[in-house]
Order: sequence, then structure tokens, then C-alpha cells
Amino acid sequence: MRGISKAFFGVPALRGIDLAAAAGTVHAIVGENGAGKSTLMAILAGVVAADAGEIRIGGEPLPMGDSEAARQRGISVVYQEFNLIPDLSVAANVFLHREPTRHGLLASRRMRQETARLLAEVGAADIDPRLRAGQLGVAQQQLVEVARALALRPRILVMDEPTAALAAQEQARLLDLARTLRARGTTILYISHRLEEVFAIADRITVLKDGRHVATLDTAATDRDEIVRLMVGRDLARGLYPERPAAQADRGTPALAVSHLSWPGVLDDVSLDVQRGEIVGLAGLVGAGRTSLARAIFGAEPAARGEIRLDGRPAHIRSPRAATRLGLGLLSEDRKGEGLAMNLEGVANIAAVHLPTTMGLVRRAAERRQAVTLAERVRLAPQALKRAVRTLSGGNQQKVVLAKWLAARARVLILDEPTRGIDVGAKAEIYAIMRELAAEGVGILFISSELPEILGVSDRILVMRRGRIVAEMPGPGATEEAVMRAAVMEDEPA
Amino acid sequence: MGVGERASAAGAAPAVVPGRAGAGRFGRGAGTVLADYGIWAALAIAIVVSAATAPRFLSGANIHDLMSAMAVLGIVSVGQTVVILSGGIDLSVGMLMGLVTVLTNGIMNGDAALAWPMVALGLAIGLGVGLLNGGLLVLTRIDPLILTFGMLSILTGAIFVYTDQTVGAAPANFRAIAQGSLGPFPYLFLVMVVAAAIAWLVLTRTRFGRYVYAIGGAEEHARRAGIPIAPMKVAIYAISGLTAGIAGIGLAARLGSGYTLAGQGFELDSIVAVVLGGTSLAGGRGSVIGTIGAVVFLAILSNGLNLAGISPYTQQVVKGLVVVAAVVLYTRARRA
Amino acid sequence: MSDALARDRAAGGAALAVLERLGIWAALVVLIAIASGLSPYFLSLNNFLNILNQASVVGTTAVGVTLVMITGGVDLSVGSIISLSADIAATVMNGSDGNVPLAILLAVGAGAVVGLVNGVLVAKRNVPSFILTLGTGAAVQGLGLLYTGGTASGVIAPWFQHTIGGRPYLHVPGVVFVFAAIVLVGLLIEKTTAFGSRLFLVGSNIRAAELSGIAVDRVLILAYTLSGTAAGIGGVVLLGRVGVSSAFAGQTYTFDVLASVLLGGTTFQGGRGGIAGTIAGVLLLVVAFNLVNILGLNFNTQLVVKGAIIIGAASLYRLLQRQT
Amino acid sequence: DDAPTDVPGCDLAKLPAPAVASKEAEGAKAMVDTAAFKKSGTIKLGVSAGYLANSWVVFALQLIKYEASKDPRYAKDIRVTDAGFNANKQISDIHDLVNSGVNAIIYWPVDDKAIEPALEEAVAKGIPTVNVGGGYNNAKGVTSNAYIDQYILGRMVAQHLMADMKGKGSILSLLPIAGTTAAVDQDRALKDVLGVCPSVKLLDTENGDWNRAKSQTIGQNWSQRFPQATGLFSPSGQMTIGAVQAFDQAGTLDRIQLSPSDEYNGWLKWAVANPTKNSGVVTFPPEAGAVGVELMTKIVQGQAVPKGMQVPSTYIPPAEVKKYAEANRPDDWWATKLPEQWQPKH
Ligand SMILES: Nc1ncnc2c1ncn2[C@@H]1O[C@H](COP(=O)(O)OP(=O)(O)OP(=O)(O)O)[C@@H](O)[C@H]1O
Ligand SMILES: Nc1ncnc2c1ncn2[C@@H]1O[C@H](COP(=O)(O)OP(=O)(O)OP(=O)(O)O)[C@@H](O)[C@H]1O
Ligand SMILES: [Mg+2]
Ligand SMILES: [Mg+2]
Repeated sequence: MRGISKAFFGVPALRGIDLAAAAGTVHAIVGENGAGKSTLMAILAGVVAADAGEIRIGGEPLPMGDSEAARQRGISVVYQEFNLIPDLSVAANVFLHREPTRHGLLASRRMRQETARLLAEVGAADIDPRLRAGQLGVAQQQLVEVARALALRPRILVMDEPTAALAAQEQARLLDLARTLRARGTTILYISHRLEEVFAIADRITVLKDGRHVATLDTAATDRDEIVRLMVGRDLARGLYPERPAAQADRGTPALAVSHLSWPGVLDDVSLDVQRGEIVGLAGLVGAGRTSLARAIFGAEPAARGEIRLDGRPAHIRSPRAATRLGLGLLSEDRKGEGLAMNLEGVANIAAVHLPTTMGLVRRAAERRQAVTLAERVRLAPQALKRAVRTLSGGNQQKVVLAKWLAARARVLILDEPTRGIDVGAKAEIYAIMRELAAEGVGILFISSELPEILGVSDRILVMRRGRIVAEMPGPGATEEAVMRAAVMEDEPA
Repeated sequence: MGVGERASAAGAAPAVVPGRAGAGRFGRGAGTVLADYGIWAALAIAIVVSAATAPRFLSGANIHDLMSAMAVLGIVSVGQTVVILSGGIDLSVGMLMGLVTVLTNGIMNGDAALAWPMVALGLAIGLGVGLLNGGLLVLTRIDPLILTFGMLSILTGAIFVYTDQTVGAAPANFRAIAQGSLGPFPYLFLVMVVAAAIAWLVLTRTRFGRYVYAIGGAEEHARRAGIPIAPMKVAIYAISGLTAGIAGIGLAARLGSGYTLAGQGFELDSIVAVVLGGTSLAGGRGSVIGTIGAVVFLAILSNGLNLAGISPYTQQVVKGLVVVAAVVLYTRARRA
Repeated sequence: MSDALARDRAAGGAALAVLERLGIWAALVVLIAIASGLSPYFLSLNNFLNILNQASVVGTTAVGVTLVMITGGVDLSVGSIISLSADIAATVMNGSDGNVPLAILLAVGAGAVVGLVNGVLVAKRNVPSFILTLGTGAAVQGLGLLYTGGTASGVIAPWFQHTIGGRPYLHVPGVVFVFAAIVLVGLLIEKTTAFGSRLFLVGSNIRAAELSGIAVDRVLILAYTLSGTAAGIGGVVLLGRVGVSSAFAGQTYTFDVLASVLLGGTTFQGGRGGIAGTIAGVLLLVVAFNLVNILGLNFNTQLVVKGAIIIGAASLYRLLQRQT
Repeated sequence: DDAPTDVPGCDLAKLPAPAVASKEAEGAKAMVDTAAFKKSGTIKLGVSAGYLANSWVVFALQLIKYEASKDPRYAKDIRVTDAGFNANKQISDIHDLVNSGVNAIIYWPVDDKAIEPALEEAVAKGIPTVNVGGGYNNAKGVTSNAYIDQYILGRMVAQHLMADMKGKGSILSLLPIAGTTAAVDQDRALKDVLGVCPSVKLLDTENGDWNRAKSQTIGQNWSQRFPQATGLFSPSGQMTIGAVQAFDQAGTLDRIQLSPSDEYNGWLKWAVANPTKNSGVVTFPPEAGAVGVELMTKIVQGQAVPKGMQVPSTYIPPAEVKKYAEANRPDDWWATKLPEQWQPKH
């Protein structure tokens, strides 16, 4: 790709990017949120037309803004934003627009079998090809997207944060898959904010910043800190993770106490507590039940039964409304579907939980002030608040959701994958914010599929498997091995 | 109520619903798919009640008239189903049927030799207007409801440009389309069945059909998958126009003359049929079989009320409440 | 991300927003320009008042429907509500000024009740609003007929006739004052109240709104109730304007209202648009009719031109949006 | 008939007699052999309404019920269906009436020709059909008509207007729904009369759709466009009222001579209140309904009846209007001989 430029509303998102990836290699692209990674890939895929520049594949120029042509030439993309059709089956989605037919009629069985094979390849054999895509959890959808990209037998495979929704095990399996594909001669453009995996798999790394090409380096010839410096433009002052206070000895009345919470088929007699000022990490494999647990506590799953106490007082949480009123907050793992009003501006989204009013009338000034203050706190440029969040980069969207929940001033915050799709700089910020909140006495239940951050941030770690809490360990000193063992351990026969 | 319960488009699981953020076209509940069997339950009840209250309901004559009564609406509703499945809507079908009725009868004016040419003309007009709708839609990218609402007005005008009063007459051979029957089945009824069968096959067993659902489900994602949206839309509205054309021919044969406002009301009736049939106005979910079920249901409702000798005003109240009851019932049925 | 980048991009975003709001007005201005070019009578104060007078029923009603459509729903029962309300007002009034307040109260109240029913069914039962309100509309229509026995009953009171129906102050029709008042109230609700803000959140992403602790049910119910109320007022306006109720008077309005709201930039997907745009949409339709009428086009051409104007205006509007 | 014959500036002599000019007259006189419809038992009467959407048909329907109630031959319950302006539904309605066992059908059409096939089927089954209302239908699906001759009515209205305008000026014409017999015939009548009144100019014709609101809007736009208008041709009272309100507000009313309109109570009341401004009333009698039943009664006894029984429109001069106007009644009401308990009620 040479001299690629793109502007939205006459405003540059990409400024003359050059990018060359050798065949049969894994070429990582990293950069801050909004650096232009996804846009660049969208241009490569022909779904967004560049304003300037050219693309050559094996020397042949590729017509711009023609997704069909790109597909013909073997380019296939796993988008950062999901592109499944919720009402169609998994199989139908995987083969969308390249359905095999027999005398003009869809060869449905063949599609199902093929899909099952592809799903197995990406390590999601448990997904039934006949399920509606809309019924899948985030992680499951992510894997379907990958399977879909593979169905094309691509020469060039673009993966835009494919692991963002995955937990350690799936992540590992996906990386293996990438390696096998590379071995088969597939070129892979790999976008991720998880630098450790970038270093684990990439042959070369290109860094973008503010729509400009900063550097392209051999992985062997560089290290994490250099990349971070190139991305963020500064060293991360203190380490990625904030200091943990010494574990407080007295375990007083917990801010949140859940006992015997059950949801037939999903949650099985879950009990846990979160102290004031404590960050409790909740680890587990995809489908372990963490999100379900979070939603159940938050009153979003009426089918769930159990007792919940806030600051020792029994709380009858029948609905998210009740939950928020009791000072509970839930940052959903599903930004697009449950987090944001995509076509409204940041200000309105941030005020969704806490809208400053007097006698039913909105205090616009206060609303705006609140948004600006919180935007600063999550390191989001205040100007971005005036735009429909739809037009923000994934990471910046995540910051808006976070700001919304900061506005809520919750006493207990449940954060479900809060750093999904966020660049390292921003991640550090979010960890810091979590710590600040804790210091202010907020209890935090921190759900994440990224083991390093669970280990790095949590005061205490809970591990879930099959809807049950199967292990508890102090955060400091906990090891990936210990957590994984608990997460994958087979149930001992009862 | 929980979100899981609420996530009308997403079913029970707390899952992402790409392209379905927000309440969706016609809002809250629009994504709700009326349980597929809902309409059949309603239909069964309607039949039982009618048969019980009006003994003549099951008479051969009445059933025959019923079949011919429902056919025209049934045919146009098939096309409407395709449009709505694709996330669109077509308000122009009614007046399109009217235009066909007026022109064919006006031109034939009793001349038997012109019968078949007029059938061709009817199809041509339907297809033409359909293509026009689709074309304008992709060119202007305005909301299909606005577009077809404007088209409705234009077509009405076109009718009155041609005549301001009932014109022409259908020759016997043309009328036969509406009055003749094959064994116990009126031709028009068979046309409806065939149209529905073809639509069903295309929608469920071909790529075209698959893309209709995809576009209705999440247009942007369908586009990214490389589905040619513009040609698809033109084709979809062309289909709607075509079925409206066929329905228009049926109407022309049934009325036997070119009554200017003959088509008025078919646009809403067809939409009601489609939605009662379980197709989501948000697009992406539903079936043409359900639509036919709803058409039969509506015909029986009207027929039953007439046979039972219910007064017109009460009939209107009942019809309204039945529609409400039906949707409320299904939406509950779906959650249970 | 760098602030510079964000800043100019923000400018772009703002520009888009502005155009989205102005688009329909631009279309309106263009049409008015054409009209005044074509007809010497168009640009007279009197004709202007006529336009407002003719817009009053649709406009008053459209204000309420806009709120519903912001939530992503639609209300097709308004036409029938208008009829019912006019009927009730006329019969209760029954020729004496004393009854006017009660008459108006009951008429508007009836509208509110129908709206409430719609709202509850949509919010609690999750029923598709399009088909639901089509049904309630039909039922209400029938009830109106049963209530009146088919002929528009009741006699309007002299005061009502003179104030609402006449031109009480400055030769401005009374209905125009009502219309203006409703628009004002509507704008206040939409722009300044918490309910107004939540309308957009619910319409834009109902699940996010729910998880943010917003009482989605209440928002929806209130929206539909307000829509029914506005339609009820629309019925009173109609009675004032025409001087007689009729069980069918309202039928014709439903689609004009819907078209106005859509033209105004409030989409079926919800979460966008607003009352200001709707008013432009209403005026656009009335001016269209007024224009073809003043031009003396005959019936059939009127219809063609009106349709063409609707499509043309919407397209122009869309075009302006895409300029960005 | 009571229409003025000598009007200054108009050569009315040139006009053929209304009864001749009226297309409807053709065949109306012919007698119909009804032996095939002779019935012994009780008559189950069915009424297929093309629409019930205006007060005139509602009154006509009440007159049908009242008239039938007076004759023991008719079964108590009379089945009524409403097609709501949907011709396709009226066909089904007629089928339904037949299937529900009625053996006599009185109807008014959404559209004459459109429902002809259904009527023919009924007649073929030995069920007589009587058309009631503003239009004569010569088709074989119709056994007999109780009709008001829209052309003759139009002529009366036009001639009175010409007389009151002294045969000169410029007029506006307000007609019902485009395409209806009413609109077509009234228009033809007006044009015929204008043909012999050279110094009267027709400025514009609009369709008020029997809708008072729409008529008002039209009136408002007329006031802008045709300030020079001096006359209004509008046989329908409720449309006239709509236009009058507009003229009144625009201040053009004084210049405009209003034609006679029908006995719609709103118009009657207005005419009484403004004795100088109107030309009285040319009736459009809902009694057509009663006449329809009388015809049906003869038919089911096998007595020959005329194909068309005209229900005559009569002229009521301004001075006598007050005899018919009912001040305490709603506008949307008709002066009829219906006994209290049979009048539409709520
Ligand atoms: N449709 C759009 N309209 C307006 N601006 C856009 C649009 N899409 C992207 N942008 C802007 O272009 C810039 C690059 O966005 P892009 O999504 O490529 O960033 P990214 O590198 O993928 O960030 P992230 O790591 O958060 O995904 C961002 O500033 C974003 O706001
Ligand atoms: N509403 C629901 N109804 C039925 N089953 C559900 C529902 N929600 C979740 N499940 C199932 O319960 C299990 C836990 O799902 P959940 O998404 O909570 O797991 P998770 O650990 O949060 O996964 P992720 O890492 O994707 O968040 C999965 O098998 C899922 O399919
Ligand atoms: Mg991105
Ligand atoms: Mg999760």
C-alpha cells in the first residue's frame, strides 16, 4: 500500500501511509486508539474508498473501493466491529454471499458441514452452525467472524483485534491458527492492542500514530518499550499497572455480597463478596458465566435467583434501574449492543446514567461540564464529545462508556472487559482510574479475559468455570498457571 | 423485566446484536417476531367461531367465495412480504393495482381480443412501477415509506389523468380470471397459492432470498459481505410491483370495470397481513407462509362477521380489537 | 489521540449535525421561492395565515407523533383519535359556552387514554407499534361511530366558534394560536426536560438505555400518551377550524402526519430528528398543496405534483445530508 | 320542474328539457317484469352499503329500516354491511349477504360498474336488487332504482344560481369526489347551463369530496386566487358551508352569490341566519331509502316496477327554508320525516 490518505468530512484520518507486507509473514499494525488502523484495513478491503494512494498485490494494482475485487484477489478481513447478520444462522453468516448451490438452490447441508469444519479449525467446535448469530455471546461471535474469513481461503488475511473478546485459551488457539496459516503461505495483517501477543506472533511491526506511519521494525530488532514509546510518544511513566495497597487485614461488611445466586443452565450457586476499596478480578474461559453472573447481579436476568447485599443491607434488585438506584454499576462487555447510543453524541451518552436536572428540567451546562470533566479523566479529547459516538474509534468509544459509569458515582462497579480494544496508553489510564476509585472506597468486580491485567490489577482473583466459582486466590503473587489450571480443570466426578 | 427478555431481536442470550442497536424500525417490539404459529392459532379460532356462529360458513358456496375474496389481497401481500423482509415498505401497491385495473378495463372496453394483451400490459405496468420505485430508492436513498407514499400520490394522479370516472368493461374471457375456477378452486386463488409457493422457494432456498433476509437483518453488514445492495433493492421492489400488477389484473377481472379508486386501501391491508403473518417490520425475519395465513384469517374474519350479521360499526371495533389482541397474544406467546 | 486531530474532526461532525437540521428547512425555502415565483398570490400575509391555518391540525398532531417516532415507534391511531376527540368535544359542548371547558377536557382526555393504552401495550407487552396502533385506530374509529350513530352530532358553542374557529386577534386564526402553543410546549419537552433527553437514548439504543437504569417503560408510555393527547388537541383544532365533527374527519390525516414527521428528519429507526424538523415537514406538505391549488392545477395534476414534491424534497434533504 | 326558465343573459330555451338531457332518463321508464322474484315467505332484507361515511346515507339507511319495519312481510333483523369505499369488499359483502340467506338486497354502490358482476350473481339466484341514492343504473344486475337524478338536480341548482346572478359574473364550482356519478353529472349539468349563459364565466372546478375541512381549504385558496369570483356552484350543503367559512374569513363572502344547496341541516341553519346571502335549497332527499323499500315490496310480490323511480328534488326558496331548519340539531343532520325513535342516535 502506498501513499494511502483518507479524510472523513474533509478531516484526515490517514495521511499518506505506506505499508509493505512480505508474502507468508505476519505483519502487525499497532497504534493508539484512533491512529487509523481499522480505516487502513477497511481501505485495503475496499469497503472504504481512499482519497489518495494505491494498493498493489503481488505487483498487480488493486482497484480502490471495490470490496468484491478485493475479495477476488484473496483479501479477507476479520473486522473489529462485528458484521454478522443476527437473524441468520451461523452457517448462513459464514457463507454469506458465497453460498454453494445445487441447481440454483442453496446447498444448506454442505454449508453446515463446511461451517462445522471451519469452526473446529478456529477452536469453536461447540458452536452449532444452525444457531442464529444473534444468540451467540461476544466471544463466540468473534470466532465465527474468524471462521468466516477463513472460508475464503484468503491469500491475505486481515485480523483487526481478533482476540479482543477472547480469553487466554481461545487466544492461544487463535495464535496457533495464525501460525499454521502463515506456514501455508498466507499473509496476515494483524492488529492488536495486546502487545505480548504481537511479539509472540509478528515478524514485523508497523506503528501508526494520528494517521501517520511512524515506523516499521523487525520484531527481533525491537522491544515492547520501544513500541510503546513510538505509539504513545512517551514512556509510560510508572509501569503499566498501578501500585496495589497492602491487602487490608479487616474484612468488614462487604460493599457487595452475593450468596447462592443461581440461574438454571447458566449459574450454579454462586457466592462472592467485594469489599469497599477492593478490586476483585473475575477470570474464566469464554462461556464460563462471568457476563451472565454480572448481568444477574445487576438485575438484568430475571431468571436468576439468589440473595444480594449492599453494604450489608439486603438489596432486592429486580431491574437494572433498581440496581443503579442502589449504587450499582455495570459496564457491559458489549459496547455496541448494550453500552452506547451510537448515533448520539458523547455528552448525551455520558449523561445516560446520571443526568443533572432540577425539577425534571435538564441543566445543560452541568451536563456538559460533567461530560468534559470525565472525558479528561479518561483521557478523551473533549472535542470528541460533540460527535456521534458512531464516528469514534473503538477505543475512544470504550472511554465514553467508562465515563458514563464514572458519572454514576456507583458504590460498586462491575466492569466487564473494560479494556477491550483499548491501546496500552489508555489501558494504563483505566487501571489507574480503577485504583483511584478503589481508593475512594468503591468496590470493583473486574471481569477480564486478559490474564495479565487480571493478575496485574486485582487485589483478589476469583475463577469461574461452567457457571460456578471454582477458585479464589490473592492477586499479588498469583500466576497465570494457577488461574488457568482452575479455569480449565475437569470437574471431578461427583 | 430484564434486558435478556427485552432483547427482542437477540433472543434470550445476552449477546451482541450487530446493527440492531436501538429500538429498530417501528420501534420497540418491531424486532419482535410474532410467533410463527401465532397466526395459525388465531386462524383456527376464527374458523371454529365462525363455523359455530354461522352454520352457512362451511357451505361450499361460501368457502368458494371466501377463496376468491382473499386472492387479490393474498397476491399483493406476497410481494409486500419480500419488501418488508428486506427492511423496506411499499405503500404504492394499492394505487398501482388501481392503475392496472383502470387501464386494462379502459383499453379492453369489452374487446375479448385484447384480454391477453392486457394481462401483459398489467404485468408490464406493475414491473415498471416496481423498477421505478427501486431505482428511485437507490438513487435518492430516501426512506422507502416516503418514496412510496409520494408514488402513491403520483399513481393516483396518473389514474385521474387517464379518467375521472369508471371506464371500460372486461370481456367474458378476461372476467373468467376472477370468476372461473379449476375444480373447486377459483383461478385467482390458485394464482395466489402459486405466487406464495414460488416466493417461499425463492426466499428460503436461493441466494437471492438469503440476501433479502441479510439486507433486512443488517444492511451495512450485508454490504460489507459484498452483497450488491442496489440491484437487490431494485429487484425486490420490482417483485412487489409485479405482484401488485398481477393482483391488479385479478382486481380488474373481479370488478369487470375500471373504477378509479379500486386499489385504495390495499397498501395498508397488505402490510397488516404481512405483520400479522409474523414478519418483522424491522426486516430480516418472517415468512411468506405466515402472510398467507394472515390473509386467510382476515378474509374469514370479515366473512364471519358479515354472516353473523354484526352491525358495521361493531364490526369495525371487533376488527380493530382482533388485530390488537392477535399481536399482543403472539408477542406474549413468544416470551412464554 | 492528538487534540488537533480531534478538534478539526469535531468541526466536521458539528457541520454534519447542522446540515441535518437545516436540510428540510432548505427544502422548504426552495419550495416557497418556487411558489412565490410562480404565483403572485403566494407571498401575501393572508395566504401565509391560511397556510398556518391549514397546517394546524396535522401540525398539532405531528408534534406528538414526533415524540413517539424518536423512541423508534410510530403512532397510526392519531387519525381516529382526531375524529373521536372532535366528536366528543362537539357533543359535550352542545351549543353552550358553559360546556366548552369540560368538552375540551374530555376530548383531549380521550386522546390521552388511547395513547396510554398504546403506550402500555408497547412498553409492557413489547408489541410492534405500527400494527398495534393501526388496530387501536380502527377500534377507536368504530367506537366513535357507535358513539355518534354515524352522523356527526353536537353543536359547537358560539364562543368556541368565534375564538378557536374565528380570527380573534390581529386577524390571526385561533387555531394558529393553539398550533403555535403546542409546538412551543413540544419543543420545551423535547429540548429541556429529562424525559426529552431519555427519548433519544431509548430510541437510539433501548438496551443501553435499560442498562443505564432508565425507566424505559415510563418513557415509552409517556411518549405514546403525549402523542394521543396531541392528537386529541388536534381533534379540537379540527372542530374549531371546520365547525363540525365527523366520525371520519380524522382519517385523512394519519399519513400526512407520518409523512411530515419523516420529511422532518425523524426516522423510523428512532434516536434522531425532532419537532423543529417536523414543523418544517408539515409546512412543506401544506405549501405543496397550497401551491398546486393556487396554481389552479386540476385534480389529477395536483396529485402528481404533490407526490413529486414529497419525493423531491426528501431527496434534496438527503442530498444535503450526504454532502458531508 | 321548479327551475327558473327565463334568466336575463341566458337562453335557457335552447336547453333540452332536463328529463331528456339526463342520461339516466334512458330506460328508467321501462317496466321490469319481476315474476322471477316473487316470494311467499318472509323477506330477509340485506343492505349493502358502499359506505356509511356521511350523514346522508346514514339517514337513508334509517329510512330503509323504518319503512321495512312498517311492513310485516320483512323479517325484523335487517343485515347491513359496510364496504367503506372499497369496491372489492362490497363484492364480497354482497356474496356474504347472499350466503347468509337474505332474499332481497338494497344497496348503494362504491361504484356502479365495479359491483355489477356480484349483483348479476345475486339476481341470477332470484334475489332482487334495488339501488338507492344519487344515480340511476341501467345495468341488468339492478332490478330497480330509487334514484335522485344528479343531472336534473345540477340543472336546478345551476339555473337558480344563474337567475340570482342575473345571468352574468364569474363562478367557482365545488363538486364531490372526482369520478363519482354525482361529480360527473352535476358538472355536465353546470356546463350545459353555462353553455347558454355566455356572460357567466367558470373560473375553476375543485373536488371537495363531501368533506367540509377540504372544502374550507379549497375556499381559502380560492379567495387568494379568484378575488373576482361572484358566484359559487355547490349543490352539496356541507361542502358549501366549508367554502363559506373560508370566504367569510377572507372577507370575500359579500361579493359571492351562493347557489342553492341540499337540505343538510348545517346549510339550512346558515341559510336561515343569512337570509340575504343564499339562494335557498334544492333537496337531495334521503327519502330515496324509503322509496327503495316500496319498490322492493312490489318486486317481491311479483308486481311490475319501473326500472327507475326518480325521487324528485324540490326547490325551497330562501323564505321557506326556516320551515325545515332545525336550530337545535347538529349541522350534520337531514330534514326528514323520520319519527324520533328512528332517527340516528348516540
Ligand atoms: N465513519 C467515520 N466517520 C468519521 N470519522 C471516522 C469514521 N471512522 C473512523 N473515523 C475516525 O478516523 C480515525 C481512525 O479511526 P480507526 O477506527 O481507524 O482507528 P483505530 O486505529 O482502528 O483505533 P482503535 O484502535 O480504537 O480501533 C479516528 O479518529 C476515527 O474517529
Ligand atoms: N440469557 C441466556 N439464556 C441462556 N443461556 C445463556 C444466557 N446468557 C448466557 N448464556 C449461556 O451461559 C454461558 C455463559 O455465558 P457468558 O457470556 O456469561 O460467559 P462469559 O464467561 O461471560 O463469556 P464471555 O467471556 O464471552 O463474557 C454461555 O454458555 C452462554 O451461552
Ligand atoms: Mg480499530
Ligand atoms: Mg463476558
